[in-house]
Order: sequence, then structure tokens, then C-alpha cells
Amino acid sequence: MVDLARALRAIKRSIWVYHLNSGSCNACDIEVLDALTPYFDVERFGVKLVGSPRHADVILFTGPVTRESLPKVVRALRAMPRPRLLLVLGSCGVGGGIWWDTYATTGGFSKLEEILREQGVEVDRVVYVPGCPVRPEAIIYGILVLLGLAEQKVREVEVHAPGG
Amino acid sequence: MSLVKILEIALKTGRVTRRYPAEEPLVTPEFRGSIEVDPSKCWGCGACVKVCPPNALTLTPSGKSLVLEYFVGRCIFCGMCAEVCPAKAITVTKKFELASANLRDLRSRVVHEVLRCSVCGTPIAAEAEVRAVVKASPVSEEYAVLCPRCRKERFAKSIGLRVGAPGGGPS
Amino acid sequence: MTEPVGKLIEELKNLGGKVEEVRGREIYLVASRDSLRSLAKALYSAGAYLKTCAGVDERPIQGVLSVYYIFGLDELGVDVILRVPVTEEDARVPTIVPEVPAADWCELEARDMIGVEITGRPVRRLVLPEDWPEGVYPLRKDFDYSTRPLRGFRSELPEEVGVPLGPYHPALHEPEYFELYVDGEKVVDVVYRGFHVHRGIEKLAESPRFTYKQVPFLAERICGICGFVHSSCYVMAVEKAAGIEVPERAEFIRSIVLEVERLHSHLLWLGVAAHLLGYDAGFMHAWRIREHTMVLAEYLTGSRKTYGINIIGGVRKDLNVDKLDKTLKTLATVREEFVKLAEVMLSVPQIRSRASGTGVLSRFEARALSVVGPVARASGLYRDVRKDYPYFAYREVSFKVPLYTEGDNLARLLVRVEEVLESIEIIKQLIDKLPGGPIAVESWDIPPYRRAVAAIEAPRGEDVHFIITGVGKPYRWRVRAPTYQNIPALRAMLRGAPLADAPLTIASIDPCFSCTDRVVVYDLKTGSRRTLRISGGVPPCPL
Amino acid sequence: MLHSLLALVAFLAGVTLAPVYDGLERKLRAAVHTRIGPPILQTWYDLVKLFSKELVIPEGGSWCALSAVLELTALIASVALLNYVPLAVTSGTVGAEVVAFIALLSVATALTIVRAVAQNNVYSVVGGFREFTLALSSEPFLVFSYLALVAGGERPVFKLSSLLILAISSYVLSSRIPYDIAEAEPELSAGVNIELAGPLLGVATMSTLLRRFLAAELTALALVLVVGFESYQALVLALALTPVVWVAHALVSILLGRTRVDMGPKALLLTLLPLSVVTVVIYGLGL
Repeated sequence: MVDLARALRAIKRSIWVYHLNSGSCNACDIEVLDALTPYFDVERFGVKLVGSPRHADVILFTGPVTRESLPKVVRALRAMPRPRLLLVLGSCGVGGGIWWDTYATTGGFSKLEEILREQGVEVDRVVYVPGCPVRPEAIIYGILVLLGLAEQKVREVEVHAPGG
Repeated sequence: MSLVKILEIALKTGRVTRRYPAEEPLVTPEFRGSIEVDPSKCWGCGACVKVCPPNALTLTPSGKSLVLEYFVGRCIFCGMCAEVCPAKAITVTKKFELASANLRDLRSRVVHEVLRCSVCGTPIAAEAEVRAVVKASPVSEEYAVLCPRCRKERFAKSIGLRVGAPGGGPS
Repeated sequence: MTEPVGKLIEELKNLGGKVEEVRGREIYLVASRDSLRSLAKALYSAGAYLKTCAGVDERPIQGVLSVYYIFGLDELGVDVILRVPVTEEDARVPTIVPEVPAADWCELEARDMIGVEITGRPVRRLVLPEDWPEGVYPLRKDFDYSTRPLRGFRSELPEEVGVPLGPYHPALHEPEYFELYVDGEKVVDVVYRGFHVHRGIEKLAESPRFTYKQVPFLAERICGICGFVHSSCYVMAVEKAAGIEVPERAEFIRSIVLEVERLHSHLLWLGVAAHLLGYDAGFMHAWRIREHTMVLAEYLTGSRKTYGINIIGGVRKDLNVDKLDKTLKTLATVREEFVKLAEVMLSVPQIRSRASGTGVLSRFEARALSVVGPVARASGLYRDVRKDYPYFAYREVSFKVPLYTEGDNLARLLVRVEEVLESIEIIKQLIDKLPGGPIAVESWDIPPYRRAVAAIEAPRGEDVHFIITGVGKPYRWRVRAPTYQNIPALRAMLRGAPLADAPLTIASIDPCFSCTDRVVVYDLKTGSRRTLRISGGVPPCPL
Repeated sequence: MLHSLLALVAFLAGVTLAPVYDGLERKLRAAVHTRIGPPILQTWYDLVKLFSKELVIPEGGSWCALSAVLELTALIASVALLNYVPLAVTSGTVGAEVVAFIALLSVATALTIVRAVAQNNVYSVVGGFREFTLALSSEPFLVFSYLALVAGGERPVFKLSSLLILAISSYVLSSRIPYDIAEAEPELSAGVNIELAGPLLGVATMSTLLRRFLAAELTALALVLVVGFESYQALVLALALTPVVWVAHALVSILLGRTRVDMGPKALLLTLLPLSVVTVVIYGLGL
């Protein structure tokens, strides 16, 4: 059993991320890279981009999960040690994006999650970061929310239009 | 040895890092973030839904109401909805701090009462839309609360024509 | 119609081509499959290059499946489009690869997408996933865009992808890979596998979900780096087909934003190239300078990427004095800092020694493979859409097209360095001449079944969009991104070269997003397989 | 007794400070990149996190784990010995400590290669091969120059030229750019470390840091010896100079790019071999 709170505490000052692209248009991906560069410099939080999912504490997930990339994505996620913490970036990953219902995609992370469950790959915590593309600050904010260092600002809202 | 010049450049430039979140983000006044629908202005007409490229905005009937849902998780932040909205109910904000631990919190809804035809009870449109139409055009309230079929019928009757069989609708 | 064009058409007529239509600088010919090869050969020897080919399901309008071959004659500034109709029952066309090597991929794609068999060449599946059912062709009109045929879920990768990491790389990249066949330390052959980024965009545009108005936003998402090129190219194709006159000011604004996009893209590439060569200071500084262009792009358009300002008939956002002022200031900063950085980068010994003389593409091969953009220009091929087929406001500006003859990685790097400076000058001239007036037409009408080809010089080379208009939405929209054209040239660059140069060489064509990719290495002598993770390389501006 | 105690204190300081120096290096790199960079203690944070993770034995099995741990042990021992040498050994002789130090260093290198090959991953095997070629083209010169400095006696020119060889070859030992080809991130992912995770990755990281510490301290010590200091004066001075040399190493690595696997070792041989020949000639001339 994974003690999530403990695991999150352990990586608070040292967050190694692996970037996993499931067929995105590259815009989110270059923003992930951009977050490393001088103006945003995520290294000041101890964030480091690593080259293997085995070294990763958090996976930065982009793309709508195309049919072709699906098996490889599952495999990369399986290679990641528990706890599996995911930051799902961009409108493709979060909601399937503009191509959410085409023949060539799976429709984003929520569908992938079902397939992962079928395949016995458990995911311990997911934070969704909308954006098209996600700007570097949104990625930073997402990381902080994932670690519990920042408050989530959005809430589900349902308002009735005033009646006549 | 011009490769050492990188040190000179670095010294001259200093540190450019924005200490977001402690400092302001690098956002310009033109930035398009998530949208907000003002429920007091929204008609529930669905113009935004028709234009939304990724279907982040949807209008679905649910029981007695019509629900306009905005799923920011699929939004592409193009702002076309705000441009086409006839009621100017949609504003494009500069919000980008939208991270959420679940998909539910990425949805916001405006629930509209559906107006039913005062004769046959068929749902016509959102009440707010009908009110807006009545306000904007000289359609009398009497006609506005009818479904297209009954409206036609009543109109036909009013100018003295019989449409279809007695007591029946148009054929 | 100029004389050489008339002569060429006469020759094509004699070879069996029938002129269907001449629209502006586009000449549409219909040909039978028997005359296809001789027509293609004649066009190629007349100096044409293949822009792309596209399968179109024309059964609802003409009862046939057609394959369109779009040839560009850049010296004459015209396009010749060959259409080869075949019946559904006998859907076969001969390959033109022996005459036109550049047709390799688009023939296979037509086979995948509309089910026209290509005869006379080895065929394999290119775009669709391996577990896609046989006989299901996504671009046929009777295929519903949202059908997801049952998945034979492959939890294991094919054998040759033996490393447990899957085709993923550390520094950002798309999940694509090349297979390198080696004999000892020499590369013998290269095969590109992937299309992991196939998202069904062409089909989606003709689905009930989309209208003409919405497609620009879809087009922009073909590629997150040069998206504005795609949306511009789409609107240009539609405007050409429908004969919509775009206000001059809108054309200027589009051109300005296109050049801003080129700036960000080239700076991005230079940074990634530096990173691949272990020079991270170069990466950081290039991206620091690039950040100015990102902020500028957001200030001009409302978004850092996927700008979203292109609409049919113009643009959505106007430029005001503040914006022009900010643009000029940003350009001055970028120019000053970039010149300094370029000097430093080129003085780093490892960058010089690893880039010069590696990944050579000769002028002859460059022409045969119809490569485009900086790759062509680094191999001595003077090819730039902005000059050859001037569009938008490019007629109004003067600029130099950097040309190198070495054809190596260093030449490609230098072409891009010079282009950054040229882009800055272009934007300055555009701002100087920016006319007043409206930024979009009031209304427009798009008649169905009109055809048009549009091309734009993207940061990576010529981007081509071909459109057949439909009712309320495109009937068929074919996109050919520049990388699609350049990847096959990697074979020529890598073959016979040492394995160690492969990463940089693959990155040197700036494959949509240069990042690392995996390579499967086949040793032909021992028959054993090794898998190497290399840097650089990635997919065509994905479709 | 006093010597051993002093050496022990020096050793402990070295082990504790190596990650801090690395933090300093990262901070410096960030400054050249015009960004803020991580906290100085970042490398310690990274190590603490890695050791707090679950122990996963990689695909290569216990061989891999064993060689990683042994490699670290060998490096720890060599750091300890390096500190002991100036205290125990009188100038001009080659004691058992010196021989043991050299042997441990070579063992550590050999163990890196074993660890790389044992991981049974193509990238790590390639990384191991790269490590091997690099070691072949630099370590013999490191040994040669180190011996020359310890046992060379009073020959100022000879010592200076040995110092030059030692400075270059110890820089290679630090496996920094341009010689980080064994774990080159864009080319080999993490190369020799690819399959390691958690504590084992921490062990491997610590090994790298100790190598860098050794490289810096060796150069610092050589410098001090050439100037003419001896015994614990030399040791204390060398320890004080270590972070300076470390930063100098860092600076060089920031300014350069990565070499290619066939270019780097060749260039090294072409530099170090003639230099060594000249040094031997200088010795022969009694300078």
C-alpha cells in the first residue's frame, strides 16, 4: 500500500519529472521545456527533467493518447515506480482536446485511465492542468497543487439562470 | 576565445527569472484565459456551443431544464464564444491557474428553465432566450410562448385560414 | 499563361493529360493511370518537384476514387495538378516512385486512407496503427470520423523495440522513431516508423463537427510550433478557392505574425541543437531570447502559441500603435542579443567540430527528394515559397534567402541563424508599410467543389494545403507539412555516415520538434538488433 | 594516530561537502544561464529523497546493485587514502598508501563498467563502453602524473608539467562535459545509470560526486605540493582549495559542449601522450 502523504512529503524539495508525450501537437511540450529556461526556471523548486520513467517522481503527461501511442504510453507508465504521480497537461490530455472523438485518438487521460486499470497499472494521484497550450506558469502552479503546496482555485460551479 | 563571452552576456543580463508564484506571471494584457459565463445575462441560445471548435461548451436538456456546460479541460481558449454571444454574457478572463485534482472541478454549468409551449407543452427554448427575443423584437408575448407548430396554427387561424383538418394540426 | 508554361501543357497533352481547369496559377489535368508515369516523368524533367499527392474519395460527386498529384514548378511559379480517377472496384494506380522518389510516403498514405492500391512497389502501412483493421479507410466518405474499431490491444511492443522505455526520450519530444540499419559502425539504411501523432485531422475537418469557420483552430493544432503557418495556409487555400479578396492590412498582419513564429521556431531549434551537443548554456540563452518573441506573440495575438487569430477573409485581432511599438522594441532586443549569442555558440569547439562535414545532403539528392526549407537551402537549392510563390505581403518586402552549398549540419545551422536576422528585417519593413483599412471581409460565400493549392514557407520549409470545397465545410483538405517532405532525405544524409552523427543529423532537419528519439539499429552482418536512443529527430508536423 | 584522526575528519568533511559543492556548481551554472537555480543544498535534498525511496533491484539483478555499492566503497576508501597520503608519506617515496589509492581508483572505474554492463540495457552498455574508452585514454596519465608528483623529488619544471597532466586527466575523471559521454542525457538517457532507481541511484549519484571531489582535491593537493607545502599544512590547504578547483571545473564544463565518443579519447591521447613524453624527458634532464 502506498502512503501518499508520506510520498508527497518526501519529494517536496526534489521533484524529478519525466515527460511523456502521447501524440500531442508539441505546443505543451515546448512549454514544458520552456518551464526549465531562465524566465521560469523550475529548477528553483528542485524540479529536474529526467530521461527515464524509472527515475521519475512525477510524470508530465501530454497529448490525446493516439491509438498508435497507446501501448507505448501504458508501457512507460508501468515502468514508473509507485507512487505514480501524474500531471496531465493541456486540453488534449485533460479532455481529449479538439480531436477528442476521432478514430485515431483515445480521447485523453480519462479514457487512458480505464485502460490502465484494465492493464493493472495503478495511478496514485493525478492533477489536471488545462491550457491550450499550458503556459509555463500553469505547469508550475500544477506542480505546486500536486504537491499540496498551493490551493486548487477552480471548483465545480452550477448556477441557475434567474427565472422570469 | 569568444566562447568566454557567454559569461559577459550572463553578467550583463543578470537574472531574468520571474519568481512566480511569489511574483506576477509573465502575462500580457491580451492573454486569453478561461471564459466566464454570466448566468444573469446568458440566454441559453447555444450560439457559443455551435462555434466552439473542441465542444468544450455543450447545451443539453436535462429534465425540465437546459444546461449550458463549460468544460475548461477541453477548452482551447480561442475566445470565439465570447465573440458570437448575442447576449454578451461570455467574458474571456486572464485566468490560467486552472489545475485541479479531479475533472469534476473543471466543469461549470448554467442551468436554464425550459419554456414549454403554452398549448401543446413541447419544449421551445430556454426561458431567458424567449424573454430576450420578446424584449428585442415586436413579437407579442402571446406568440413567443408557443412552439413553432402551434404558432403557425394560431397565426393561420388569426388571419382566417384553416390549416389541416378541424381540431388537428397542419398536415 | 507564359510561353514555357504553354509549351509544357502541350507536351503533357500529347502524353495523355487532359486539361480540366486552369485557375490562376494552378493547372488541373486529368490523366489515366496508364499515362501517369510518363506524365510524372515529363513534369520532373521539366524541373517540377512533387509537393504532395492525396487520395480523395470522389464517389459522391464523380463516382470515382481519385489520386491527386501536385507538382510545383517553382521557376515558373505555377502548379500542375494531375488527377488520376479510378473506380472503386479496380482501385489501383501505378507507383511513380521510380520517376519521383518524393512520392514514397504520400502514395502509401493514399493507400492507407482511401484504399487505392499502389502497384509496382513494395507497400506497407504508413499512417495508420498496426492494429487498424484491414479494409477500413478513414478518408472514405462512408467512414464515420468517430468510429473506433475494436482495439486488439498490444500490451507489448513489437520485438525490435526491445528497450523497456518505449519510444520516448528525455528532452521533450514526440514519440517517434527511426530504424537505422548498420554494418559495423556505418549506417546502411534508415526507415522511419511511427505516425504516433496521427490524430485524424483531415477527416475531422470534413466531419459534421466542423465548419469552414472552425477549421482554422483545428489547423493551428496540427503543430504546436508552426501552427500559425497551418491556419494561414488553410485560410489561404479556402480564400483562393472561393475567390475571397482579403484586405491588405490583414495580409500584412498575417505576414508579421508568420515571421514572429519563425523567430520563435528558429530560436527554439538553435537551443535544442545546442542542448544535443551538450552546450546547455546555448540552450538556455537561446530560449531566454526566444521568450521575448513568445511574450510578443501573446501580446499581438492573445496566446503564446496557437495564436487563434486567423479567420477566413482576414484576421481577428488588429495591431495598434502600442503593439507595433512593442514589436519594434522586442525585435531590437532580440537582434542585439541573438547576434552575440550566435557568435559565442559558433565558437564552441564541439559545436563546430560535430556539425561541419556531417549529415551531408548533396544538391542532386536534395532536388530528387523534393526537400524544402532550410534543408534545401543548405544544399544549394534556392527554394523559398516567399520568393517563388509570393503570398500575403511578401511581395512588398525585400529580403535575402540564405544559401549554402555544403549541405552539412553546419550549413543548416547557419541558414537558420541568418534567417533569424532576415525575419527581423522583414517584420520591420512590414510594419513600415502597414496599410490602413479593415482587417477582415464582412461576409463571404464559398461555392462547393472548387479546388485550390496554397503554400506557405514555414520555419521548416514549404507547407502545402490542398482543398476541395464542400457544403459548409471542406470536402477534402489535404495537409502536407514540411517535415513530411524532409524526413525521407535523412536516408541520404545518414547512409554511409558514422552512427555517432545520427542524432545531430536527424535534429538538423528540425523535425517538427527536435527532440530525442529512439533508433533501432540493425546490424546486417551479425543479424543482431541493438536499440540506441538518440537525440534529435521527430515526426513530421503531425497529422 | 593523530594522522589517522585528521584524515578521518578530512574525509568526513569531504563526503558531507561534496553534495554542497555540487549545489554550488548548479547555482553557478544557473547564474551563467541567467536564472536563479536550485538552493545550495539541492543535491542533498535529491540524495535524501533517493535514499528514502523503496529499494528496487534493477533488471541486471544483484550484480548491478553489488557493483554500485562496491564502487562507492572503493571511492570512499580512496578519498580517505588521498587525505592520508600527504600526512603519512614523506616526500620522494611511494608508500603502500599511494599504491592502494591508485588501485582503488582503478577498481572503482572497473566497477562502473561492470555496473553498466550488468544492467542489461543497451544504453547502459553503450555508456559502459564509452566509460571504458575514456578511462583508457586518461587514467594511465592520472596515475603517472600522481606518482610523479608524490615521488618526483625536487624538480620544479618536471613537477609543473606533471601538474598539467594531472589537471587535465583529473578533469576527465570528474566526468563533466565534454567528457560526460557515458551518461550523456540527450544521447543515452542516463547511460550507465538508466536502470537504477531509488537508493541505488543515490549510491551511483554519490559515486559521481565523490569522483568529482577526488578530481578537485587531487588537483588542489598537487598544486599545494608543487608550491612546496607538506604534511597537514598541505592537507588543510588542499581541502580549502578543493571548492575553488571544483568551481573552476564547473566553469570549464559550462563553457563547452559534449565531445563525440570517437573524438574525445583521441584528442585526449594526442594531448596527454606527447605531454607525458616531454615530462619524462624533463625528468631525464633533471629539471
